[in-house]
Amino acid sequence: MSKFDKEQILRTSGVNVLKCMRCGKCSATCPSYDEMEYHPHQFVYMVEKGEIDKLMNSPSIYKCLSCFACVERCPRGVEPAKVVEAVRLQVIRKQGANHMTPDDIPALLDDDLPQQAIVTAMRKYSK
Amino acid sequence: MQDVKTFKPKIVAFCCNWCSYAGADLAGTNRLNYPADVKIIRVPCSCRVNPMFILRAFQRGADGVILCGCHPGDCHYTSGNYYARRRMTLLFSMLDYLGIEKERTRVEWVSAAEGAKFAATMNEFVKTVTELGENKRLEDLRCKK
Amino acid sequence: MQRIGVFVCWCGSNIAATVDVKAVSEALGHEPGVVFSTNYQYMCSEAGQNIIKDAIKEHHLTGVVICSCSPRMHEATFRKTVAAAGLNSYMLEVANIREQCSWIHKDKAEATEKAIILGRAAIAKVQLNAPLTAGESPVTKRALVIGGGIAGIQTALDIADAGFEVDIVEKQPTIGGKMTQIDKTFPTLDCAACILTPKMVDCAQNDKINIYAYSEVQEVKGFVGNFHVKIKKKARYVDTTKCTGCGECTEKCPMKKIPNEFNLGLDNRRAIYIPFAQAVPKVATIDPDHCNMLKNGKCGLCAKVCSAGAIDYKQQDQIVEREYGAIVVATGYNPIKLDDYDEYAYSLSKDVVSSLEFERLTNAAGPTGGTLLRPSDGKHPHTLVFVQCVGSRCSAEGKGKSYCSKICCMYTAKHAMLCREKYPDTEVYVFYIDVRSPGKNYDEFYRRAVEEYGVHYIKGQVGKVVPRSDGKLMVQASDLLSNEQLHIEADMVVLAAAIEPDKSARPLATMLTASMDTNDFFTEAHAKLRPVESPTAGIYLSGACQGPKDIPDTVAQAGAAASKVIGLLAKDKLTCNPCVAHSDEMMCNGCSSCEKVCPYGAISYVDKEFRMPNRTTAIRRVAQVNEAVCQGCGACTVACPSGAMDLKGFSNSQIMAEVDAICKM
Amino acid sequence: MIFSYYPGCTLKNKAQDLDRYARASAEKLGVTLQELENWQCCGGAFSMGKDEIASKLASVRALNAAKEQGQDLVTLCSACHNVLKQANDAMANDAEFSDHANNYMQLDQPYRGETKVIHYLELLRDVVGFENVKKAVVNPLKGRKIAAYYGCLLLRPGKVMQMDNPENPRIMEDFIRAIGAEPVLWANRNECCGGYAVMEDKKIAQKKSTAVMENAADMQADTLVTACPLCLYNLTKNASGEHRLPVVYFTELLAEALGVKD
Repeated sequence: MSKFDKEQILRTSGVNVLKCMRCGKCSATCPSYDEMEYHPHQFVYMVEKGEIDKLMNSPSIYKCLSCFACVERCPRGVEPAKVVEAVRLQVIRKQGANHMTPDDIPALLDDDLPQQAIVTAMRKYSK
Repeated sequence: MQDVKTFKPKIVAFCCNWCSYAGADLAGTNRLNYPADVKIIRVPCSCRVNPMFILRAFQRGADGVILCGCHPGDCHYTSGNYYARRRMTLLFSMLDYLGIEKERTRVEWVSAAEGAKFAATMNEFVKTVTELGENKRLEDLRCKK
Repeated sequence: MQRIGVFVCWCGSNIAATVDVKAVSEALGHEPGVVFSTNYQYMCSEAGQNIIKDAIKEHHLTGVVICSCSPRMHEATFRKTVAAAGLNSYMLEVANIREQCSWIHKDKAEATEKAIILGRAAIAKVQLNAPLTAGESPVTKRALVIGGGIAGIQTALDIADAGFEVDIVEKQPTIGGKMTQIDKTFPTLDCAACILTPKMVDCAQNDKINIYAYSEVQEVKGFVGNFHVKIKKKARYVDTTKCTGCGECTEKCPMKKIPNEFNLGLDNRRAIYIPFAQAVPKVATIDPDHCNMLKNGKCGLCAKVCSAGAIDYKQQDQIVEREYGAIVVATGYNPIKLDDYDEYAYSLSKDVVSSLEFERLTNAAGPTGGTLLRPSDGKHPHTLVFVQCVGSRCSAEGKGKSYCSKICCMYTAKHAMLCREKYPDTEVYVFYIDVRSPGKNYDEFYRRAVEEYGVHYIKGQVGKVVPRSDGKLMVQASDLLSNEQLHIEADMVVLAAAIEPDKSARPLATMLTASMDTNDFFTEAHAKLRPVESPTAGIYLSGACQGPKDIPDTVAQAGAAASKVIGLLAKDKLTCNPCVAHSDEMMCNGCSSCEKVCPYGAISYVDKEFRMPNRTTAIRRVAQVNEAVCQGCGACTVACPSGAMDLKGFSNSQIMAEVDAICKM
Repeated sequence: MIFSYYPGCTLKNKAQDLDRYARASAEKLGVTLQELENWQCCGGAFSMGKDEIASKLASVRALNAAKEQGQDLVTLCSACHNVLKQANDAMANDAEFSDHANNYMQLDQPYRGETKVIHYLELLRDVVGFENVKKAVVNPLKGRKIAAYYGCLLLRPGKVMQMDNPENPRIMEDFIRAIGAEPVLWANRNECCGGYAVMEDKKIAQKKSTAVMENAADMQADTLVTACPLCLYNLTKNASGEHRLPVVYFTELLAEALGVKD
């Protein structure tokens, strides 16, 4: 199961996790670090080791802001954000695994909330 | 045309001693694969390559000929690669006129430090020539075994 | 018909594992002209060479083909071998079945087939080889060293010590290079100036050494033993023979706000300046970009105060032409620009500095007199964060350098240690990816920083530095071992910027026709066995122009380069490359096509009398090659319309024979 | 000068000011913005999955529409710009994705990333020129100290966006100078505001927006400008703490300086 997941994640993300030199700059720059159980550098390392289940079951996958700071600042061009996204896609692509549904939206609205926030969240959290 | 899968092209690569031949050596040192169809002839400089050599290769049944030299400005003999570039431009346009696909000939600049580029160039060239198939137009049938 | 011997080398398993060497020697043994064929484990070994020598004698061989590693590796070795057996050393061809066959192919049958074809091509070529005799050329017994840093200085001193004349060309107004800017040196912590400035003085006082400071190499012609070089001495607007270096002018010059390069812009200098007190030569230089007199014709104050009358506003650049036998490149390095790494806020805060700037801030001759003060407010910093690998070890497609800059781990340990030693009230953090300290007493040095000086080494990187209006720098970093994101309130951040070759190296390499790697470091002739020679004969490499190096390595390499130069200059004559152009006078029609393409001017024309039919004679103009000047590129051979010009060792018929052999599969 | 223009969903709704002032200013500067017909929402975020096809097609359609018009495409909302630019890059450089998308869309001519996508700021810098913006200013914002907030979407990934140096940008600072104000330099100008995560976890949006706001205020700015409706929302609604600077769209200040703010 895990082996298939790893391959799928590598394919979806297009990331070569072997390029990582374990400097930790992704996690140093991550704005969501404190919110995450597994941090960007761990995503890269755990995918390399094939520990996909732990990542898939972690709320960390919904904490990435897709701000690309880790992608921009990684000296090795590893693009950790793409790994996080690929793990999340692996989860939410499964039937009934949406993290957010349209029914959740009304409760989150306020007068100023831009549409952009809603469509982005739906794109990130559901299929 | 022969089956693309079994067709093994004959490819002659002229490499200058200072940059490209050393680049080919570096590709070897780094164990970077490219097809065995490529056979290298060492020349002191890309400007040593007489257009005659290339015509001779095609006449004798080569399917592709590639000439590698130092990058422009980096020639060991200062300006040899510029001569080579000009001569080959003329030769290739003549070959084009004769109906030889221009993809069968190529000039590439590979430095002594570019083993990876050498291997990548050869892989790509062999692929291109393999897709073109056998060179029949210039081959001298008397040379055929 | 030649009597050819074929020798196939196994190279241990390097060749034999993928090429069936026995099959190769068997197959090549049946080629026309081949009278002997064998294979052996290591042809280059003494036993292997003896096999070749014995076979030459026993079988009366006239030509030898060796199927082995690249001719760039052992052609010279085997040439000596065949010569020792009495054969002309150019009756040898090497088929490259290692680098260009066994190492790149996996399929044994395929590799074996290719090896046989390469062998056949070499046999076809050697059939047409003719004995060649190398000419000789004289050696100019003077060396040129380009770059006057510690590398150039050491090389020049060692060459001069052996009794040869040597010139140093340095583009800055003084020799000394980067080492003059450094405060202390690892791992012994001796003061850089104390060990460098005596060497600078030695250079100045040595009558074998001539220093062209504030000068640049403009043109290089010629070849090993006989280089002809044009050096541009830039106008200093100061007569160096009169200037006493008293410094009166630099006190009085009214242009005060010019960033001082020597202190990396951390303070200012005047338009007329002496870089630092121990400069060699210690003479003033006027910066033409900022001098009012030179720009607008107004001022002239320095001329008024100069009691030696050394100021000369009309001075012009001067071109000096000199002959050299050998050239040493010692162009050194620079830290990279930090513009692309502004997540560390280098452009936003003066208190984020590069390591070299930090070096000036702790140097007694620096802008703060050696007291560590923050550049922004001149206050004493309490918390310092050092960031390693800024721009080093990056992926090749990104913005940084793909190599390790090698010196940063050690100088950072030094900086951190010195901080703690001089200011025990400071907290010092070093963020590292790996601490690389292989070198004599290096790891011990780094451990002392941790164990004795209490420097906090943290495995992780800094991701962002946010300067605050109160002068604090908010450092956000990862601590990988405790799996935490750290937030440190720092007073200074020091970036260990990657180092890169000096920008002058690339155009110089073009002038010297010396090769460089993709990072613009000079390439050595052999990565292991000829580390201080360029593949271009007569060009030697000293110091960081060849790759990142610390001072001990640089000095060692500088000495090695000097010894190679001495070895060359000690010879009276050099053996030339006999593979030079040759014109068949009977075929030459004197058209001058070859002369026009020759980059060396090796071709001239003579009027020669030829016998014609019916006992008449005629005078014809024919090309002649000066074999001592010809470098054997072959440009003329292709330009020649009548086919009169050919290249020895790479003749038209030889190359055609190779083509035929390869195509005949 | 006529450009195709992609406003995006938020500019038709909560961020009408961003759009309105941009159009008025463009007109003043002699640039015509032609809104694409039948544009669809870009989806707010570019799906980083290489095998995600459908979610990127709306962007590709917009890009292709501009190509058919023969015009460069101007964007304004940071998110739309980011998504369109990344989609365009994938169409040009990711052959597998590009083939799939083209197969799916069955266009007359395959689309391979031919359209040039420029942000409104790039329009000002590269087409109009900040010098000419400066000349057109009738009401320079003298004495204002303005902090440019880039956020993450305008600059990253730098390889694709290619608007400016992603770590040391100056395009907005130059813009601020052009309209007569003084730019404030500050480090958090390219740090995230919390973005869409506000939907999932308000705390993080509060934390991140506060850090951004505090840094701008600390560096003595009086106003923050942005090109992103979501940044504006997070900074105005979710930044807490004592410092609460006004956050406005850069086009509003432009219109003000050009004298076209109604």
